[in-house]
Amino acid sequence: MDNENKNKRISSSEEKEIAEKEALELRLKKESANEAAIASGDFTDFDDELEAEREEALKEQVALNDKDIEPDKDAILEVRHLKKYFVLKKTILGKPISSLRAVDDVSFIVKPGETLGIVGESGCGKTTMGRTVLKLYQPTSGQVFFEGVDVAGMKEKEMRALRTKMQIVFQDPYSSLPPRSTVGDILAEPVKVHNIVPKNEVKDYVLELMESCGLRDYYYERYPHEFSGGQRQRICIARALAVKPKFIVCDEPVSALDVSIQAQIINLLKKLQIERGLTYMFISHDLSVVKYISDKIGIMYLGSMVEFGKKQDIFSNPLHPYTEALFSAVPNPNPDEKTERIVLTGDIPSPANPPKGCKFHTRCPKCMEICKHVAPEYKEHEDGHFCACHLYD
Amino acid sequence: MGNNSDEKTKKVIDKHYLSGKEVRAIAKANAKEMRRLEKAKNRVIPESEYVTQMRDENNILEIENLHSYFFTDQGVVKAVNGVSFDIPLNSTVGVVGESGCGKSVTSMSVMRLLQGPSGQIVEGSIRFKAYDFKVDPNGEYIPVYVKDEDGNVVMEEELNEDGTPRLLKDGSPVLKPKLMRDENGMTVYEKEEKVFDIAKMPIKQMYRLRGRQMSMVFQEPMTSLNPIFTIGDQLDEVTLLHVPGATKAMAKEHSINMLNLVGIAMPERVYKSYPHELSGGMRQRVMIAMALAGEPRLIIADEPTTALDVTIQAQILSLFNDLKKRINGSILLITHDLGVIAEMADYVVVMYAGRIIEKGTASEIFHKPCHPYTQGLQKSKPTMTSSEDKLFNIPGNVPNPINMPDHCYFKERCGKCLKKCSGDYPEMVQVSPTHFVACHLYAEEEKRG
Amino acid sequence: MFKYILKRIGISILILLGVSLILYILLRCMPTDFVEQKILALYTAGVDVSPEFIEEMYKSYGLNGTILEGYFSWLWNFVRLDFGTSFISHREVLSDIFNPGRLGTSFYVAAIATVFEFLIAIPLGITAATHQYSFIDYLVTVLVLIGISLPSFFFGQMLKDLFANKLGWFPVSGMGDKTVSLTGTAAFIDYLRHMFLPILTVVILSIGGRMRMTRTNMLEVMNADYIRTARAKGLSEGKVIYKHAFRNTLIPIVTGLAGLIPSLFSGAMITETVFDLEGIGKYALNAMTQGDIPVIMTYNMFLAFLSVLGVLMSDLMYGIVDPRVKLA
Amino acid sequence: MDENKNYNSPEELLDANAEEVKEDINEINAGVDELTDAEKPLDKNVRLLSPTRMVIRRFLRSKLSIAGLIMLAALFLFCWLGPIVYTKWDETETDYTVNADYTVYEITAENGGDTVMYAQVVVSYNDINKLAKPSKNHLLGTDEQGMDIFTRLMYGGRLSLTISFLAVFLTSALGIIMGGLAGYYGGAVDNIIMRICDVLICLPTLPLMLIIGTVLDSNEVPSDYYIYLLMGLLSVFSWPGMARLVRGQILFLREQEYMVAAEAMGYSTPRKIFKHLIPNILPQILVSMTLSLGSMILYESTLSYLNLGVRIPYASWGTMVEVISKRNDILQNNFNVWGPPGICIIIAVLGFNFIGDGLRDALDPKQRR
Repeated sequence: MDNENKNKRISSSEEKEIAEKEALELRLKKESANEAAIASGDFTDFDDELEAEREEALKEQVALNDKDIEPDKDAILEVRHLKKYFVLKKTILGKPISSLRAVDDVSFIVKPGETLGIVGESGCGKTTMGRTVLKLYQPTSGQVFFEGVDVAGMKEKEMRALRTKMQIVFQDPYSSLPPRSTVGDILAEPVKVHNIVPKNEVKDYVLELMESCGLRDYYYERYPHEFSGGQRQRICIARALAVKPKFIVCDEPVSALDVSIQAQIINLLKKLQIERGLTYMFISHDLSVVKYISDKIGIMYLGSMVEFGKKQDIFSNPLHPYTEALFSAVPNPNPDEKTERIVLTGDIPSPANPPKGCKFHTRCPKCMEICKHVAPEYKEHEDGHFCACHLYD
Repeated sequence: MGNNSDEKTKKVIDKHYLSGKEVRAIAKANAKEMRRLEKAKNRVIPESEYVTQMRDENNILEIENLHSYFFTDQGVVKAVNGVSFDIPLNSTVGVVGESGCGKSVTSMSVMRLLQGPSGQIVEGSIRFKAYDFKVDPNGEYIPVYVKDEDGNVVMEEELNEDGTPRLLKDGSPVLKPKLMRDENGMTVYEKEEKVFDIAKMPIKQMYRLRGRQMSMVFQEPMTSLNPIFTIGDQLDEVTLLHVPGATKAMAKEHSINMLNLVGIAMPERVYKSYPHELSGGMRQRVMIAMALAGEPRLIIADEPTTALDVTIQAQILSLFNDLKKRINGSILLITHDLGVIAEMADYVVVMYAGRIIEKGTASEIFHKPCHPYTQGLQKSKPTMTSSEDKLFNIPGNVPNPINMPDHCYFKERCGKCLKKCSGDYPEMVQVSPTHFVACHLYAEEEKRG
Repeated sequence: MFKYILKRIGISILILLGVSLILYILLRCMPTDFVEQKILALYTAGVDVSPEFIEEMYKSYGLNGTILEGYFSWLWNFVRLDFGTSFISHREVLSDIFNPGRLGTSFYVAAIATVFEFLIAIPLGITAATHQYSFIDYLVTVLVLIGISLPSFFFGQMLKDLFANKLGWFPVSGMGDKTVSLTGTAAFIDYLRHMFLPILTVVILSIGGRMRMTRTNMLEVMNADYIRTARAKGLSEGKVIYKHAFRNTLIPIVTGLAGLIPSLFSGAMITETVFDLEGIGKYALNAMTQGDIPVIMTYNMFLAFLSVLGVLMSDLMYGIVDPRVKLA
Repeated sequence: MDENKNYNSPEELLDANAEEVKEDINEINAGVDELTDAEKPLDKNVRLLSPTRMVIRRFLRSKLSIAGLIMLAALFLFCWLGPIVYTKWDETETDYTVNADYTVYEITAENGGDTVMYAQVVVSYNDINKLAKPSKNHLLGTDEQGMDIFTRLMYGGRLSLTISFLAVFLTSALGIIMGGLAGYYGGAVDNIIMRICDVLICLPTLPLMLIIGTVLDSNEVPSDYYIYLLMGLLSVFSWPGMARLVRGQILFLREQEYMVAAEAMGYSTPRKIFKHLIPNILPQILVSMTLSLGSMILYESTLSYLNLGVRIPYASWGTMVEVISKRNDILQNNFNVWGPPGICIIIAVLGFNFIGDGLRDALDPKQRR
């Protein structure tokens, strides 16, 4: 009996080995078949899952390789292979089953005094990225260097001191101010907490700050609900400036505002940038606004950066079909100029379940066979002009 | 920290806030006014009191001196304060303005959808040319009968349930007038053109106009559909309500046609789904289908693309432009986006703080804006083609329309102020046959020239 | 769906274990000789309690071991549906509590009261919501607040005093006229006459909460965008309210129905005592004031089971009634 | 202005326009970023309600809130000032005036064929003045023990109200701490606390209190602080409601951008909780506390009615009503014994409910009117 059992066990482990070997062989075969398919352009027997796995492994490898490279000395912010996944479902033990890839392997550099514009539609992960860069969300992986220091791995206590250097202005001027504090309290609190100025100068400092943001001194004792959206946004900007930051993430600061007020806020931001030497990351869905304020522009789609470059390059020579479509989607305020526009078909896919291959292929007017299976590589095409599209392979 | 300065700010605040006495006075006055208006809304009056004539036969809607107020604790908000404009037949009129300018309240007033009791139409008239079923004194629709060349009504045999002709006792068949039927086999009823003054109509009469004569597409597609009914149910409802004698099957067919019309790829599937299963763009298409289902003569689109993404907005705009050619009706488009207006509208109305400050054809407004506000608005919008270093901006804030001054509301923000601007509110001045502006700059000119 | 239910049942069992642990610890807070005394007191009062019974009692409740030991021995008995024997009636608790007559009385009172509660509260709540700030709304609000402010014992006694003692329209207490033997319809009418006041008490006390819930829900729905859409379609106000708004309000009402399971079977302790109805509530109250431990434990576990069941059922109902909710 | 000029083509018009625009920009941009005084008048024109006045205004709009305030004010004055002014009787003082009960029996007797009626009067002397009808001496009469009901009403009120306040504060404190922990920290802490909540919510309150009553009885807790202990234990079991409210609010507020802003400001955790979260959930807590004051009074009186609360000779409203559960004759004949305490309970609960309802409406941010 015992012997038999033993035999069985041995044979089963042998079988296992053989099975593993076979699987490996099959895998290698498939991999080479995939490679051949990519080379030939015939995707009939393409194994999408394997390709996805391969790409994932490749990404990790690249991130690992880049990990020890010294951060750019000239940059105020350097983001490397930043990922932020939100777990949607997990097992009882807390192991994630499915997750939403809000930011999926994004890298870029911002130099001091510049404005980086981030453009994308809802669900593209632009807001998540803004918050992850500030470590308001803990990044899933990747590095964020702020003035050469990796913020991503920092402890909360260390981070608290660094918060004075990087600030954020939110989209909704209504929910971003505490309803039960006066404007004075809102602006004075950070100054007091971080000891920006001596205690007896706090009020003067705040009043000065208010003036530079276009707020009247008698607003000091008023409550946020008494103000219009534009004035609230000025308060938000003043609050962000109160701790004398170097870098501000502007998360759609003007999209909830009226046109005439939008212009005021944009001009204010520009004025403050010159006066205080600020660096902005300006997140918006409105291309015309981004174009107006930015030096560099990054365009995001479903968590990935699809194009990145200097403003002039992007506007004069948009590479990615999505960028082109975005440009032409902006309504033209000239009734006599009816331009033919590229209307993208279909809806934005859910970021929880993005399409295989190139994420944009479901809506792309220039979609090719390879796009449906292989994700394009994000690479530099011209000097400082990055793009992820098979059209330029 | 000077005590003195603290006290000063305190005083300013006290003046800034309303006192308890004032608040009570406001509340009392409001309650009285609201009660009166609510009563007027529900009273029963003969049709003659709200049937009128159009000023111009080419218009489908004429708004004249409309005042819609909100009675709040802080005072009466004059959201719409003397607005007049026309919507010509088969055209698109765009109303543009910033938040709080009263553009949405205007559209809600046209539909009589203001949330009572605080929101009320106080004054003015909204004349709408309806083309509706004629009713006999019993309130029944009058069917159309088939007539021969001589104009006599054609008679036909009445049938029994089994399909055999019904016979009189003497063996001769029972005759009845032959009903006119359309291609679906539906009875055709007589229709007539009638002009209603919507502002004076009892609210119950509005049921005849809403959905059938005028319909609305709202800003928020995510919340504007009832979450517990399927898309099909909600679409069918319109047909069943407005087509006399419609059956469930016909309604379904019609609904699916409508879904096809608004460019939904799989209408059968969408028909069966619930709103939460669709994306924002799809829901807005469904809303448009619903607005079209009753074949109305006027569609009011209240910021139909504001809540959507740029690429989806482009889809919806091109859908609207496509529909404009296909449907037989006018569109009233409300938006804050000049670009959207430029793409869609034939005529443009610019509103500011509850009043119209400029109106004219689209090209007049875009190429020859007269009012400093319109000019400023256009210049402050960064465009894809412009490349100025500094964006133009209008200083100051959009005023809160409580206790408005008598002079021009834009005066405080205007860079071209005249002495006169501190005087009365400027009258509408005609600068071209179709172009009007409310600004003292042009009143001067008119006198001079 | 099936997995979801299994998971929920698992959680429910955990909750019940927690409840039982708390109850058992409370029980053990009594000094052991207290139990002895209680039983002896009953013995001297003429209740037939044998020493063997005391012995059995100690064993089944583990009163002589450590708390944990005791808990598990009690739990083991409980799981086997061996609830022990009542001190007072000296009968099996299982048959004593779940006596059809007892459970039935409580159930009838609660069920009839619930039907009336819904029939009155929902229309009134809707009317109040659709006529917000009107006189009706005001009146309903006042009635609601009065209803939830009444102490049941006082209100029950007041009704009894007024309708039974003073006016003599209804019998003072009890389940039926014991002086005469009635049959058929007459007996039924007599039964109804006895039940009227208790039911009235329960209805008036519970109607307020239901009305308020309906009103709040309805108000929320009436302010929703899709109600405006329905109006814009040309639906009459009645259809807007009763088709579009009411259907949405119905969701919490229907799921709330499942939450009523506990109150249907648990009996109204105070009301039953005031009107001297032989229901489960009165029985339990009696047991509790006399320290009848087996009955107390079983009754409380029964209630906990019912409320866990109620929560589970109402969550399941959500999945059925509301198309937006997917149970997973 | 050149509005009447004729343009040959749209381009020309556009160009002309563009130039004009440039001029305007220069013209108007001068002084744009500085504060223009232009803004002032319109801004000043609009006078708003201060936040406090807005709440007060909404609160006082409802006549019910005012009614509630008056009811409670009267009750508090009665209970706390009353015993100071009206000192004729003490809480536990028995009226030992001997009083006589006259009972008249009719006796019929046969007297030579005639039926004659006699009246027999039986005089029985009570050594205490019990169940006296209202009189000058006893404004609301006396109870079974011959104690003055009016006086006991005042003392009972003190006790009932005090106990309820204490219980509500204890419940709320527990609820806020537990809910705050669960909401702020989330994860495992949240999970454990919420499961405890589930368990406690499944415990039937009234039966549970009865068991606790039995336990306290068995441990021979002195009746002086018996009720305090009982209500304290009630609080221990009834905090989940408050905890769920606080947790929900915190979860909601945490998503609000101003809390993200506080995080971005690098504030410490205590500052975030106590300066930013708690003040913003205080209104909801206040409403819930007011409403639960009402239900606590109901609980206290119910427990007292079930003979679990305040023990005689001490008074509480519930205890004072309790007599009638055993004596149908008192229920029938002596409304002055059980009516007034019952009415006091109703007034107190109603008062708190009126105020709570008014506060809820006043603090509801969704209310627009």
